[in-house]
Amino acid sequence: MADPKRSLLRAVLALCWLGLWAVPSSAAAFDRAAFAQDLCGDGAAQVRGAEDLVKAGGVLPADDLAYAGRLLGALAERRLTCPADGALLLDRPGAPEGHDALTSAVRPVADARAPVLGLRQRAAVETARGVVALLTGPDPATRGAGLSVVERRVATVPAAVLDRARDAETDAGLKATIAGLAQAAALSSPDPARRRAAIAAVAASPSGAAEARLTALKSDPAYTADPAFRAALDAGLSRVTRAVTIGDGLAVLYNGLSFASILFMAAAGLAIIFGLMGVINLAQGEFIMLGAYATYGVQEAFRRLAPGLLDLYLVAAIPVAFLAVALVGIVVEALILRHLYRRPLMSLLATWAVSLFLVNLVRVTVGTQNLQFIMPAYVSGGVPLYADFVVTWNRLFAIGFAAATVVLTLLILRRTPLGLDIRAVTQNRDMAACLGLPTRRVDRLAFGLGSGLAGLAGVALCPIYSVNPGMGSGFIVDSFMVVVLGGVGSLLGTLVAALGIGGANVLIEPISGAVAAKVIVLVGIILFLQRRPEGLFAVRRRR
Amino acid sequence: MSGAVQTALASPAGPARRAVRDPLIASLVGLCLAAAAVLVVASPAPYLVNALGQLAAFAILAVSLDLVWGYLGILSLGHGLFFAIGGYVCAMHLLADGVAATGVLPDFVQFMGWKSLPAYWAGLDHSAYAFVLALALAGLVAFVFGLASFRSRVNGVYFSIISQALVYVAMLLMYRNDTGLGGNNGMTGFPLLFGWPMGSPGAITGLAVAALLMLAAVLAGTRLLIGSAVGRRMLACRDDETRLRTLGYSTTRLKLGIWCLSAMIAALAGILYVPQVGIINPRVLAPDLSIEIAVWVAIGGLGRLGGAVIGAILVNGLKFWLSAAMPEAWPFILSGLVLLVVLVLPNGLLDLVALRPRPTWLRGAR
Amino acid sequence: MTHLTRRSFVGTAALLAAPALIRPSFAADTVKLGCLFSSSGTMANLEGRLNHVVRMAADELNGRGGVNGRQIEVVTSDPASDWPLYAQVGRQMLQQDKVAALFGCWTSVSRKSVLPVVEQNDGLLFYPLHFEGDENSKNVVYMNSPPASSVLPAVDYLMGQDGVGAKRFFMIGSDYVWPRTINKQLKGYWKSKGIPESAWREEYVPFGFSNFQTLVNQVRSFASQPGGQAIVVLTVVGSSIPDFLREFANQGISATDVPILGLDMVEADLEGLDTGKLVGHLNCWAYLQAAKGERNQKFLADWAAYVKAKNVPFSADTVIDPMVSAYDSVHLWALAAAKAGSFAVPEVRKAFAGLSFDDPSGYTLTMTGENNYVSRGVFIGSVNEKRGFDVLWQSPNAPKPVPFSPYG
Amino acid sequence: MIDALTVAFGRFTALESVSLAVDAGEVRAVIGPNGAGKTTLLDVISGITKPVSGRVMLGDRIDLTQSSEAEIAKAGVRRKFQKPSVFPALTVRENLEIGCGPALPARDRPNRIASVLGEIGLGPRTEVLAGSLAHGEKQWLEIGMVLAAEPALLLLDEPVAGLSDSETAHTAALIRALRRPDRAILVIEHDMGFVEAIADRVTVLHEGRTLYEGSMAGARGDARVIEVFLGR
Repeated sequence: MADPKRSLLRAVLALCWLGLWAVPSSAAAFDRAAFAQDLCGDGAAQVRGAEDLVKAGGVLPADDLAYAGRLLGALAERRLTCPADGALLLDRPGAPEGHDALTSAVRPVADARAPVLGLRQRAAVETARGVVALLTGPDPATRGAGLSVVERRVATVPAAVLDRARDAETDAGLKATIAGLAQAAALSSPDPARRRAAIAAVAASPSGAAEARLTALKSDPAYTADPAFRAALDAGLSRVTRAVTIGDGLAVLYNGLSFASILFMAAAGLAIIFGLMGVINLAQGEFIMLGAYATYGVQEAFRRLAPGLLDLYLVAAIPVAFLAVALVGIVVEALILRHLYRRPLMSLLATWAVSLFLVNLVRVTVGTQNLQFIMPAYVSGGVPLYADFVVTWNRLFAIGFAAATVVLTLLILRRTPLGLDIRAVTQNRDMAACLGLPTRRVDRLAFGLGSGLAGLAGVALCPIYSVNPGMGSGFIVDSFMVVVLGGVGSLLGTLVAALGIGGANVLIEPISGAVAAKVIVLVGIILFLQRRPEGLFAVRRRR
Repeated sequence: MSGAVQTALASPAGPARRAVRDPLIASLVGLCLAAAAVLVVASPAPYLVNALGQLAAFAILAVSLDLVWGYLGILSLGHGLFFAIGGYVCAMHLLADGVAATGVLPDFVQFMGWKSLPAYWAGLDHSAYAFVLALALAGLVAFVFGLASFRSRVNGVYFSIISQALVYVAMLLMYRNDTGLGGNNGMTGFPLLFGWPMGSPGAITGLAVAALLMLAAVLAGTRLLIGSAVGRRMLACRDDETRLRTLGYSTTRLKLGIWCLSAMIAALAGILYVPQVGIINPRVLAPDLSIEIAVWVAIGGLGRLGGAVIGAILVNGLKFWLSAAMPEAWPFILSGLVLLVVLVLPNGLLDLVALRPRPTWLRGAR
Repeated sequence: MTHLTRRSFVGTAALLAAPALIRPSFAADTVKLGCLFSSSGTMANLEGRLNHVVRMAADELNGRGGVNGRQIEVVTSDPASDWPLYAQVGRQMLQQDKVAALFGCWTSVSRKSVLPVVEQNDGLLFYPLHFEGDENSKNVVYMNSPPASSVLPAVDYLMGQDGVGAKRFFMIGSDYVWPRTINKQLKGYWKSKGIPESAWREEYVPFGFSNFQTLVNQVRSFASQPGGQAIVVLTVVGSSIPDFLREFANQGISATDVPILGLDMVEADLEGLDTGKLVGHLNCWAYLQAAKGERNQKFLADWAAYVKAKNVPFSADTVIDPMVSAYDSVHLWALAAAKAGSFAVPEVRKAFAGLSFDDPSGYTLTMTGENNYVSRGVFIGSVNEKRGFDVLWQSPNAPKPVPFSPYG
Repeated sequence: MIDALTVAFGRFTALESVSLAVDAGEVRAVIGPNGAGKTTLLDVISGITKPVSGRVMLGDRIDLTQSSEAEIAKAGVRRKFQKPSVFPALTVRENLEIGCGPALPARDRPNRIASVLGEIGLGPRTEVLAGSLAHGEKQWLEIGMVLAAEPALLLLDEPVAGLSDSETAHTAALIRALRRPDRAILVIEHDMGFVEAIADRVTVLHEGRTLYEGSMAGARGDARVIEVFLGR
């Protein structure tokens, strides 16, 4: 099935390969219909079409590239359908009619096939789209996005594409990056100087992949033959290795910190309710769940009332979740726990019943499925910071959230009249009552504060975990361990314990696996508490 | 910040009624014996027999918790661990026995790629050894944990929380496939019970009768204990441990002894439970189940052995019935029942029966 | 006996008798089918749907006049994701309600829990999930595929030229028998293809695990090692699936870098995720919602109508493989009962041989009578932007199931 | 007997270098305003609180700061708590039986219990649950419990707090009757009239330090004592 038009294209490509720049690019070199046919063909044809485009990317005229880009985009987004003759571009997937790829004429989508991309095809299409974006993108952002795709698959992109992009680039930053990439692409160049420059260029953006690429060069004959090459490679490799090690260390630190902030958020409310009031609130996990559902409620309200501000719903949910869950907590306190302050073990059972009730109430009223959250840009994705260390926004959100919670809670407890009242009542209830403090009201507010903090935890967890009625049950043992280990009544102790447990888990996990890590940490805490029941930071007191 | 915590450390204001002169226990013991006799004579539907046998096992478990919680003021949220030890050893016995009889290795052993049962299973096909091992193991674990806790005076809610962590750790461990006892799937497919095919009416009735007789024995035994001088010290320790210590008693030893005894009774319940349901898996180690045991005790009547039995039978009987009859309503009924008991009937459902008026000192407590 | 004792005796007797009292008495013109799916607890979100599907299938059959002249009555329950309770309720349904067949269980452990009960009572359990295989009870109908006939084709596809030419494998699973069995069989399969042991890694996490940062870091560094294209074979279950996918996407690894083959991943796991960054990851089942054909269109429409009419608390436009498997199993049972002209389990079992049913997937399900396995087709799905799966590949026919794997 | 005792709770120092010697046969009263450290002193002697430094010697050999509560009790030290600490779930007789201590053989108990019952005057209420006794009766029962073990050192923490005048007089008589040559009694009390009625010597504590030691009459004359305590 040799297609003469494609043979011609191949010939042009071959010429390009040889670096014969003199050949003028012409419209005849790129057959739009054949390209469309390729994309509508089977998997092999799709790959061929995309790869051929990439190879020709150095010389094709911009309008051909733009045409190819439209088709490729439509294919990736399932907006390309293939009737028997040609290809149709749809405005949205599943639309009843589309524009003919070649003539732009509007035609109905009847009896058309919508090809699904396999992984190999998807990779090829992605690369081709990246090349098109890099070469024809109207603004630096688009071209930058294209560049980052090309960067990931630089091995499949010919030097001509990079050279053309570098020469055409107007943005200085992008231009430098492309130049570096072009330089790095020359790792197997016959020119020793270019090769050494390529090594340096690869080493300049260290990653695990870069390390693997450089390590592979150690078996190159030049490594033994050429001392300069050897020195360059050794230097580059040690630089990359060091950077990767540092990056991995940062990742461990970040993972530990993010796990610790989740633990802290889950435990902070408990530190107030259990630490200051002595109530074992087994419904704390469910309060977290309610916080997450309140967040969902805010999202839905925004969707209905202010769709334009939808991205801000997470921020708006902070006070809503706090107040809503605090209210639930106050109701629980007023109806149930108020009667049980002298019977802590009974309050434990009562809160267990409350948790059972809340889980099932949500299950029956909202359903058991995971809630659908829209993830605004500030909590989805991440940015590679150094080597392989990626800062993921959702975890950073949680870390920031936890930090803010620490500060705010300490301020409330130490600097506000309510905090003073809470501390007075919890230290000496009778004396506080004698001094005219409304102890009942203070209890209620303190419980509300602790519940509200659980609600905040629910907001912080939305971008990280799946939200469903059962999500709270996983937190209860861990958060009690945090509070007790930290020392009852000490919010700072809770913080330190969360950091310690989070860090220990993350450090042990790669060595022993996730299960054993958790077991080891918990056993450690149990042993410690049996030696020192008052925890890390409790004051010695009369017993 | 010490006020609230001191409240938390105080012993539970449990009821102080004297179980010793309690006609309830005698009646329950009689009822168990009568029920066992009825099972043998009338042989009702196997499903009912089996359900009754399971309820008896749960009742034993509830009594074991009531012994430490109601009479010693120690709320264990980890009693599922001892129940599971009994259950696991019993399951190992049944499987080892099956291997000895049929020569077919259990599927999880085949899955682990082992050619025979591991060495530590040696002798488990002997019932007496397995029985002693189950109780001894539960006692030993309880002893080590109790010694560490009671010596450093871990009390009240702290003990509850730490025991909950203990059972949680055990659950994580047993869920690990590499731990070697069937992982998540646990152990199942027991072929024989003393030579009878498992699930035959004879085996089912035998198990239920054994469970009922054991319940009667446990009730009678614990009643004797409660009525003795040791029982009086337990109540004293529950209400004021410091006082008892300053009178020259080693409360650590007292608590440790009762704690180990309670663990062994819980293991006994596990031994009786597993052959009746035909499966053991780490789910019994879930912290929730251990809390539920406390719920049975509280609903029936804390500090009353008879209350524990009634609570366990009532809650589990309702659960068996409602999870088929009114699946949606069961969790709401259970939570409502707990709140009702905690708020209105501090002595559990036995308050409704009002065997005798509440002591005056209890009315004062809020 | 004292007054009190009498009272508690009466109470206990009433309690024990109660289950029999509250159920409608056995009517001559109905036949009962029992469901063992949890509507509360950890499995509720998945299993809960299946109760309704069984009801829907029964309604369909009743509309056609029932089976053998009897109307079907579906008895549901809530074992509350509590494994021993499955056995308990199953025993009750077989002995008290005299159900003709049970439809139930999702997890392996719940099946293992019910297995002795159906064997002792000679009942029939239709099990709608794909599972670890290596089991063949005459009392269980295995509606879905054991690994050798579903997972291996999918892995083959990924290793082949149509897939990504995968050479290296990172296996991440929940720590229990299904993932471990799959991985064991995969390793045996790779060994038989001469792939060295250094080409794979195996990690297990506890149930409900959600902190996948460290593991995703490890996947990244595994993938950057030389030796060829790496893929992730994901056998975590439940809430771990969306949590893993989220972390994977957030760390910027796309399907074209390292594809994930999520063996337990269904549409319901993508609820609540932004799948834009997950496009291209794969799953593999005997049915996908995107399956072509009128039978599937009708099934989807029927389900949506049923959800609306009965106010079912699940999504009207999400259909997952086990739902179809449960639907199929009711029809298979009805076909067998009609063929046998009886509801007695031994008769029905004999009638399985040679049975066939055209199910929504587009394939024709068949049973041979050699075992209680059902031949199903194989689909490989690819995650799309709309929280669903596109059909990437499907087997030309329904391969014969292999209960016992030849690979380890 | 008590030597340079210092006790601290966190940053708060409850006792600072307190020294005190109580002789056998003596009734010693420790008085002082709230927070002076009186109850802490008893806590240290009975082993409930461990001091930062210092020793509490019983006789020549036993350092109570190194012993557990049960060991201290076995050595013959008994304490009556400020809040009446009886076991509410047990009857009066059972309370006294436990009060006899683990060492006393069972056959000797009935006699001991009978004699104590006579001393504290609760004979008619033997089978009543301690939880339902009146406040004064609880105080006496607790004194009975600590007496049942025939202690060598008796620590009484505010034995007449909350009692009526007639009950106080009854208690004072009871304590005077308890004096024996081989027994030391240490009483903490606010009620000056009561202290004067029972004590041989008094020790005045103030803010964790010893302010005065000597006769009650001397204390009434001491300027510093008057200033911090009596003179208000």
